Amino acid sequence: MEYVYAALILHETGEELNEDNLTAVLESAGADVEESRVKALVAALEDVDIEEAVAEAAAVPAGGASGGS
Amino acid sequence: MEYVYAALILHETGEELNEDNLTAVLESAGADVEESRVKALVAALEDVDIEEAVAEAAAVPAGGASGGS
Amino acid sequence: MEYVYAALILHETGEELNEDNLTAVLESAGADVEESRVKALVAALEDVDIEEAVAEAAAVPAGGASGGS
Amino acid sequence: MEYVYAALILHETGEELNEDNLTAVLESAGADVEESRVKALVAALEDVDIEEAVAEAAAVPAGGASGGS
Amino acid sequence: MEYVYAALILHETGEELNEDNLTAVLESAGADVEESRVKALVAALEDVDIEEAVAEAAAVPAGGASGGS
Amino acid sequence: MEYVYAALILHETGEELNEDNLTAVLESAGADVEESRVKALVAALEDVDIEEAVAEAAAVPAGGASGGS
Amino acid sequence: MSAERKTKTIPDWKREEVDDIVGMLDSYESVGIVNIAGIPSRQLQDMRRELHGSAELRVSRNTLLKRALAEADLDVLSEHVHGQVGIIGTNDNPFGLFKTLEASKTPAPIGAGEIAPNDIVIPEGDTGVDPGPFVGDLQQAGAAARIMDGSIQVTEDSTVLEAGEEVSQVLANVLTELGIEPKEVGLDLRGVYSDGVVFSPEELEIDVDEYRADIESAVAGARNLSVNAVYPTAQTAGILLGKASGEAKALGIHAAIESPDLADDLVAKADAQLRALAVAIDDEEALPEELRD
Repeated sequence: MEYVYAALILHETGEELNEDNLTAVLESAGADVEESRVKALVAALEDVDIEEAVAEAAAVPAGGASGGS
Repeated sequence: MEYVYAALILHETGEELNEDNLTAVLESAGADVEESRVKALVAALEDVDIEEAVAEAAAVPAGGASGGS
Repeated sequence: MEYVYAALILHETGEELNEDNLTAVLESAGADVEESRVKALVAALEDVDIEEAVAEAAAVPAGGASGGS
Repeated sequence: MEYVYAALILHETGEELNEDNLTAVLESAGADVEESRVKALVAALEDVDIEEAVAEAAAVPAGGASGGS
Repeated sequence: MEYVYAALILHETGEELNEDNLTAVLESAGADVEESRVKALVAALEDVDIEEAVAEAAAVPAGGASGGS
Repeated sequence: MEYVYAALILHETGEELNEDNLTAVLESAGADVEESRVKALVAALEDVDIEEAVAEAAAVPAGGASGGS
Repeated sequence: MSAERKTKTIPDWKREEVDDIVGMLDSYESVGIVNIAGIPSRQLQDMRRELHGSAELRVSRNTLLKRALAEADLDVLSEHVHGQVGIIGTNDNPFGLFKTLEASKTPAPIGAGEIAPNDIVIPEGDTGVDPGPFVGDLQQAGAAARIMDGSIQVTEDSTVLEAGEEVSQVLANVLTELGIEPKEVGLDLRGVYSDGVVFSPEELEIDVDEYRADIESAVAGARNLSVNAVYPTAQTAGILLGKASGEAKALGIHAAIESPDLADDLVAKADAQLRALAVAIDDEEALPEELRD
């Protein structure tokens, strides 16, 4: 999930969400960065309104401790 | 929220969650890092089982991926 | 099920949802295509707002399956 | 989402879930296929028991999808 | 949590939410005040509409939240 | 609500919840302290298990926490 | 002047009693006047014993009480000294004293001719009384009663007398037979003086539940603020982590990010969409068997 977190950090700091920046964040955290995943992530997020997608998570009521995992 | 995301990246990559590492991740993303907030986060997370906190969140519906991509 | 997925792919790529396109997708996946089912599906979807129908599924908890790290 | 749909079509038709097959399905539907996403998806699904993932999702009461199951 | 309560008291009494005032409240309650946490709190609340942030339910994942002090 | 916050601070710092301490906290925050309210609060909280109330508040999504006095 | 003259004329025992009461008034943080009318002396003894350690009750002649109050600069309480009263002193605060006194009240039977202090209700249920004339008494008293399953039953909660009305002989008998004690007997606080303020009983009645609710709401509000302002505390750090991971997951699923952590969810989402679409399709023939209703 670190790739997605990296994207979210860049989104918060307002930096461009590109392969270089993502790679830099991941490497700074000591991750073995796979180029293709970075590429795929950038592609997947290309037309996505991150703000909105994240807001959707917040909209979900904080359900009870269903099942637990 | 970038501070929290940074903590989660470190958790995923297995790096130690300390002030230096958090600062490094945040700086790599171009953030103006406030030392006090980094400190406060590290302190607050001291006794938290991150695995568990994340798992609990996962047990809650991850929210509407409405609209499709 | 593959017929319906094929329809969903075409919906996403924005291609016309017609018998030829559906058949092409199914055949590319190695399916034995039944012409009558393709016809029935195309006809049935004519009056369906796929966007809307699919959006409803967004409310479905993505949970359950999670757990993994 | 078309990448995921394509993977599920292949799963249904019993074809191997590899990059070539995924690409073929997507191209047949007129998609601009990004190699990196195909790669990432194949890797992501490697350890996933699709049957089980679907079954588990189905076990969760379907939110908005009123009526039918 | 006492830091947050202290902020809320100041908010209610209409006093300025700065490091000095926060420290004064915390000390009056016999707390060992950590300067960095006070700083972090002031920083975190800088652009926050407290009224709103208090009223808005935080997405709470399952009970777990208890415990800690 | 500042009276209640003051009580919660004392609860967190482990100080005794008495009139003097409550008054000190409130005055440190610049509040005009009404002695009778302090008295009433102390008396009322004698019968409230704050620990339990805190835990309960944590379990229940915070909803429209506002309102209060 | 006149007070001086009085001082001279009262007998020594009264002088001592007044001094004694003044001493008591001076030794407590809060002092109040309580109504003790209608409390049998044995019960009063019990109450005094029960209060021991938290409050002291003192009974004396009203004239002496008033004199003592005046000498202790507590004239403000004198208006409450009438009828059968006592003085109560405590180091608890007035709210606490009120609570203690309320809690010490005990139920007592009510007799014919007395005025109901509150609504009197005969609850639904089996009276345990064998069929007989009692059913008529119950009905006469205003209760919905009849004979069922071999005994007299009250078929619904019946308010047989409203507050302020007089208890009839029939009702008094019925209540006695049923063991219903509608009165609350105890020390009734008329007023308390503490730190320069006189509190009336109405002011002292606190709703503990409301305070408890306020505590919960304050805690919830603080937690909301902590999470929404992203100021992590030991209590909210877990919530923030959960929130952040939930956001990542939502984004991942929304954007169909091909991550091993999301693969299950993406497959589940596709399946859910498939089923949702199937529901929107009327023609069964167009659907595979698995998706038909």
